[in-house]
Amino acid sequence: MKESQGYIERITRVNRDYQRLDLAVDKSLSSLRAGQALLVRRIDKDYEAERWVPYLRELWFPVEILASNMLVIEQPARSHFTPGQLLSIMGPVGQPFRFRQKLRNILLIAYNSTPAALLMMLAPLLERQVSITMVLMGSAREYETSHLPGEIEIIQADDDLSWSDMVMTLGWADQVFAAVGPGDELEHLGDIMRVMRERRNDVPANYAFGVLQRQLPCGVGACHACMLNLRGARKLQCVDGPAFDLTTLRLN
Amino acid sequence: MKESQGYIERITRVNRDYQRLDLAVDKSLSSLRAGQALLVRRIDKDYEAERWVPYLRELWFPVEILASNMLVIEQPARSHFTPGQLLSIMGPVGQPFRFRQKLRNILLIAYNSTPAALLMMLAPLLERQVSITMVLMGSAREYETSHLPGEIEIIQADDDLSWSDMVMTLGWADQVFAAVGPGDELEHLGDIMRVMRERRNDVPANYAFGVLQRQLPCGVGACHACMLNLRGARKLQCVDGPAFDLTTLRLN
Amino acid sequence: MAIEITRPGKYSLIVSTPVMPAAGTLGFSDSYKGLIDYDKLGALVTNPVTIEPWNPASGTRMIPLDAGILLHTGLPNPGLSKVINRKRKVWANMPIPVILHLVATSVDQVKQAGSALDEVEEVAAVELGLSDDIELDDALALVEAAAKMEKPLLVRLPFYECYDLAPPLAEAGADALVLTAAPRGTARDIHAGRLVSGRIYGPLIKPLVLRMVGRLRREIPDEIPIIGCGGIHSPQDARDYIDAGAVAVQVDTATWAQPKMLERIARDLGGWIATRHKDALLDEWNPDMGHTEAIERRAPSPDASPDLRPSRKR
Amino acid sequence: MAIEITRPGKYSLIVSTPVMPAAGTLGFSDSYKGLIDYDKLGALVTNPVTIEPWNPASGTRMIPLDAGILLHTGLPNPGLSKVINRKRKVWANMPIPVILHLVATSVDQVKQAGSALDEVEEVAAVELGLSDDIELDDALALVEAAAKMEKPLLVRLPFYECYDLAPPLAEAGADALVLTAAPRGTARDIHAGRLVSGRIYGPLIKPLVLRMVGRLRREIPDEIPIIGCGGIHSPQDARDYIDAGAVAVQVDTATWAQPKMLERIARDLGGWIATRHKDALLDEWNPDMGHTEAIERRAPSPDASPDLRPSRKR
Ligand SMILES: Cc1cc2nc3c(=O)[nH]c(=O)nc-3n(C[C@H](O)[C@H](O)[C@H](O)COP(=O)(O)OP(=O)(O)OC[C@H]3O[C@@H](n4cnc5c(N)ncnc54)[C@H](O)[C@@H]3O)c2cc1C
Ligand SMILES: Cc1cc2nc3c(=O)[nH]c(=O)nc-3n(C[C@H](O)[C@H](O)[C@H](O)COP(=O)(O)OP(=O)(O)OC[C@H]3O[C@@H](n4cnc5c(N)ncnc54)[C@H](O)[C@@H]3O)c2cc1C
Ligand SMILES: Cc1cc2nc3c(=O)[nH]c(=O)nc-3n(C[C@H](O)[C@H](O)[C@H](O)COP(=O)(O)O)c2cc1C
Ligand SMILES: Cc1cc2nc3c(=O)[nH]c(=O)nc-3n(C[C@H](O)[C@H](O)[C@H](O)COP(=O)(O)O)c2cc1C
Ligand code: FES
Ligand code: FES
Repeated sequence: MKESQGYIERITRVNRDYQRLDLAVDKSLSSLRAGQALLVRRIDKDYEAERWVPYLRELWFPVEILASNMLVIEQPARSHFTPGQLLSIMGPVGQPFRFRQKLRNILLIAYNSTPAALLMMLAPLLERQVSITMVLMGSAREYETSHLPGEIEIIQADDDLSWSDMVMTLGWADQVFAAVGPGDELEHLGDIMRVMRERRNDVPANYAFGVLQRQLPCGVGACHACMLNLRGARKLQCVDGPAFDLTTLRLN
Repeated sequence: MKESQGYIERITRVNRDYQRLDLAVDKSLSSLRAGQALLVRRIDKDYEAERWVPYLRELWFPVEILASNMLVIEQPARSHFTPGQLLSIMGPVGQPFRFRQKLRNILLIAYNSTPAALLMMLAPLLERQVSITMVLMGSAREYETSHLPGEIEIIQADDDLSWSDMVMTLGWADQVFAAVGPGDELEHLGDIMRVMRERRNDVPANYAFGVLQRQLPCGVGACHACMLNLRGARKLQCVDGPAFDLTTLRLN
Repeated sequence: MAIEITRPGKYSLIVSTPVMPAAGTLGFSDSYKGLIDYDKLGALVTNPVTIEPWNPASGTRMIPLDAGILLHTGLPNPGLSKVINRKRKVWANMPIPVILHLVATSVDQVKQAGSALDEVEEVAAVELGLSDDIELDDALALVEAAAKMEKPLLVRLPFYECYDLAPPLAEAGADALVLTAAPRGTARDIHAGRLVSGRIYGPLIKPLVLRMVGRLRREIPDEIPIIGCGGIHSPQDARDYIDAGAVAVQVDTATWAQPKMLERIARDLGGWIATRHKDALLDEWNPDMGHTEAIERRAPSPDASPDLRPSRKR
Repeated sequence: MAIEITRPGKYSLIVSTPVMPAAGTLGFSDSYKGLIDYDKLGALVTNPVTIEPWNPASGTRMIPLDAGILLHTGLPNPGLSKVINRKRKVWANMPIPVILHLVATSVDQVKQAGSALDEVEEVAAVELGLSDDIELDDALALVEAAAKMEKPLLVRLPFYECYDLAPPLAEAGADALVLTAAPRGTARDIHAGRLVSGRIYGPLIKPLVLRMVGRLRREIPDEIPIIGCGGIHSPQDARDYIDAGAVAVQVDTATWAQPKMLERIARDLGGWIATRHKDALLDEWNPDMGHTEAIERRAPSPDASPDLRPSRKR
């Protein structure tokens, strides 16, 4: 974890609702891997006094690494950014996702959250010939997917979080990563566990992971505001996360 | 006084240190006259929640009226503005300067302040064949004047606030307007009164005016934070100002 | 709507919108004419009025802070009788009740003010302001004396002493408690280089006072309404106070920064939609600027917050 | 520099820079490794430690506010003996003194903690945290018991009770007073739709606490140092506290938003120039980012504030 400066080099509209920001960043961030994030603060162009609005850093999950000093961020098109905007960047935050070695089929779930935290894995997994299915639940069903690679199967879940062929999809997947929140993320992961349990005989360890996106006060393990109760341990989203095995997470 | 929307239509660099902003404003502001000002708040492009930084409105004295819906503002070049920036504008604030009917010679003083509050009178006075001398005192001596009309005589005061031919200039002038502050404005007007009294036998009423530029909490006469003690009365900078006769203002 | 914002009884104050300005923010009468539609407010609370004239503070009056200001005006005013004489005509023509904010520092002064004000029918109620360092006994004496007036009595409590003062003053005859006056603080005047003391305003005051309202609502008898005041800068802020148990709110310095915000909050809590924004032009939908279309809607519930911003989807 | 930040005597704490983190902001040891140069700080104040382990709070922990946050962590920690065992090695290698923040709720607990801590030479001093609603008698008993430790005792006072508690606790054996803990407040969790209670942090807390420091400095005997803590977000904020009579300062949540700000404040008050900025490239002069050149300068005086920003004229 270190702090460095970066800036927005380019802004590209990728579809009706989303834009992507190319960030020029410190080279040390090029080793960042899917699952890891940045804590970003916009710096006033004039370097006048710090403005404390917004107060905390924003948690940005890169969706792509373009070059050794270039990361891509996805943001709603309605958010206002300017090329040249300077950024103070802390990172990398958290641990890379841990994929099975023999991963062939992966199920990604976005539930009341954009899938941004899950997108950086797409290119490398497709290269490894992994089949990817993405299920959009709750408000994530409004997520516009036209810019995602065509190889990915996109499914809109129903209101009860189920979809046709659900039993098959859950059996087919070697691993599941479900991005939720911010807000009521544990309840939402509980919902997902419940529907998975209804459709599968058991949910084994190292199979389904919740990906948490709570806003982080410190991001370095100091404030303990992001602490989670796991069976047998306490973990920090910022240090140990963002992904936690759903069988170990205490969901209530 | 009303509130209306405007925006920055154009930004022009006028010299090394200053830029001018052309503001497209509500037509009701075209009747604004020299001495009157605007209380301006930048509006977030996205109309997301109000941002309360900076908290109060900025006090802007236009330097020119270009057309019925176009005012010009002068700002330091280092301040950051963007064309298209939306503004919430309250105005007009305060009273127009009251010039003598037979005004021939006018002395303008800027002391630890840019002369921006005095610039809107330049064009109409020059048209009326009034001779204008402008004295820059204190930190105002750094004010870059190359963009001002060539007819104006510019004088840099010495550290003791005097200049050569000072007695003559003071006798020559029919009226004096001195812009000060923000910060210690009454002390600075006291300084100016002192040097004028030393150089002239008397300082008559309706001759020398202090132009105050304190930041205004409400700007409409409600909060009374801008109240001044005058001999025999109390006045508000926002309602009765910005110009006050130096012989009536209690300067300590 | 008809909301009783003081204790039920012979003299009680009913407003049609549970939103009003805090004392000191809107002047003595109609300074905000042309900027705020007074008709939409629940009441006008005047600037503080003292028996004798008070002079403006000398020295620094205002310091800008991060998202806030420090203010020390000295509460300048020409004294009660002049204020009444100069303003009663305007008050008579106001479309809303006038609450006079009274600063009095002795029982005698309160009595004097009381007999003067009982004659002034243009004043619907009195709000008594208390000094920050006041002792409980002195506060009790002032409130008991003021409660003898034939008008509803609101008492505005100092910030730091509000837990100690609120229960006994409610019992002593206050018809409503206003929680709270702005807290005192110190900041540097960068021009003068001095530390200066005054009252602190800004959005971050809200969570502090909101907690006081929530806690005191549970301690004070239900019949004494609480009016929440501190750091309100949005309709949601105001609704949070209602949710915490306040019957109405007072908006303070937000009005200076954005005058229409007071009206917007009043329209929101008053059950009016501020602006029809769908398919509207910029000037039409911006709730602080545009022409508005009044649509009756259901009484605001804390959970149902109408989205005043433009819809993102087109 | 050598600044004695606790009462002179057998056990007193001397720091080389009058700037440290507030309890709860920097973790138990070196969480900010790579982000902050600990060497530049005066001391490390640990997160709160209790005798028994405490669990994290359930429900909402954090709510973003306008220029600030509400936080309610529940002070999770594995308990005193585990903290000592796990951290004493790291503490031994820290370049600065370690002040352990102790939360104890009974005299017995304080005694138990005292005998444990007296054995831990890696802990240079203890800061005692007091509950917000504590009664004076309970506070006196805790401080008297804690003062028996063979280490300097700092006492961090609750915000709302600080005027009442500070004088008697100074007399009861506190070697320094830390003014104050963050005030409690209430805000709405917009996701959950509930009002949530917690501590309030942000720049607007500073003027409130600064006034407390200024007033209490005049009431409390000179030999008891006051450490200012509340809303410090810039070197000037810190110098204002020194100017108001504090011997040192603690920086709280500003560190989370901008970690280098803590170091920058420490460099400034510690008499180091943060960055040589003239004719420097962007990365060189930005005081929060660049490589720095340490230049001894005269001890900082409240009036002389070196301009850390780039010069505007070229
Ligand atoms: C050293 C120390 C020791 C402590 N010891 C204990 C202990 O032994 N036992 C213990 O239980 N606690 C203990 N506490 C915790 C302390 O009492 C907390 O402050 C308390 O639990 C939280 O209540 P509050 O008074 O701060 O908040 P309040 O603001 O009164 O809020 C209490 C609850 O009511 C809710 N609420 C507030 N206002 C409203 C409203 N208007 N409408 C709806 N809901 C509302 C809030 O969301 C919150 O959940 C201790 C704390 C410290 C620092
Ligand atoms: C209803 C009412 C009645 C009142 N009646 C009276 C009255 O009868 N007589 C009267 O005099 N006042 C009266 N007051 C005013 C009240 O006492 C003011 O609050 C007081 O004058 C200002 O002091 P303070 O305690 O608020 O501020 P403080 O914060 O204690 O500040 C006092 C002064 O010390 C300065 N200062 C603070 N800290 C420092 C520091 N560390 N270093 C250097 N300077 C510092 C401040 O800049 C300020 O000028 C009344 C107020 C009210 C509302
Ligand atoms: C009896 C009494 C007389 C006062 N007289 C004056 C006065 O003449 N001028 C003044 O500046 N303030 C006067 N004050 C006001 C206080 O000094 C203080 O400024 C005010 O109550 C709070 O002002 P603020 O909210 O603007 O800080 C007086 C207060 C009291 C109690
Ligand atoms: C005796 C005692 C036991 C406590 N135990 C716990 C606990 O186990 N878990 C917890 O969440 N908080 C516990 N608290 C903490 C309080 O509830 C409160 O959250 C804390 O003191 C202040 O937290 P905050 O600053 O994060 O709001 C305890 C407090 C006391 C006094
Ligand atoms: S965000 Fe502070 S410990 Fe994780
Ligand atoms: S600025 Fe409020 S009265 Fe003048």
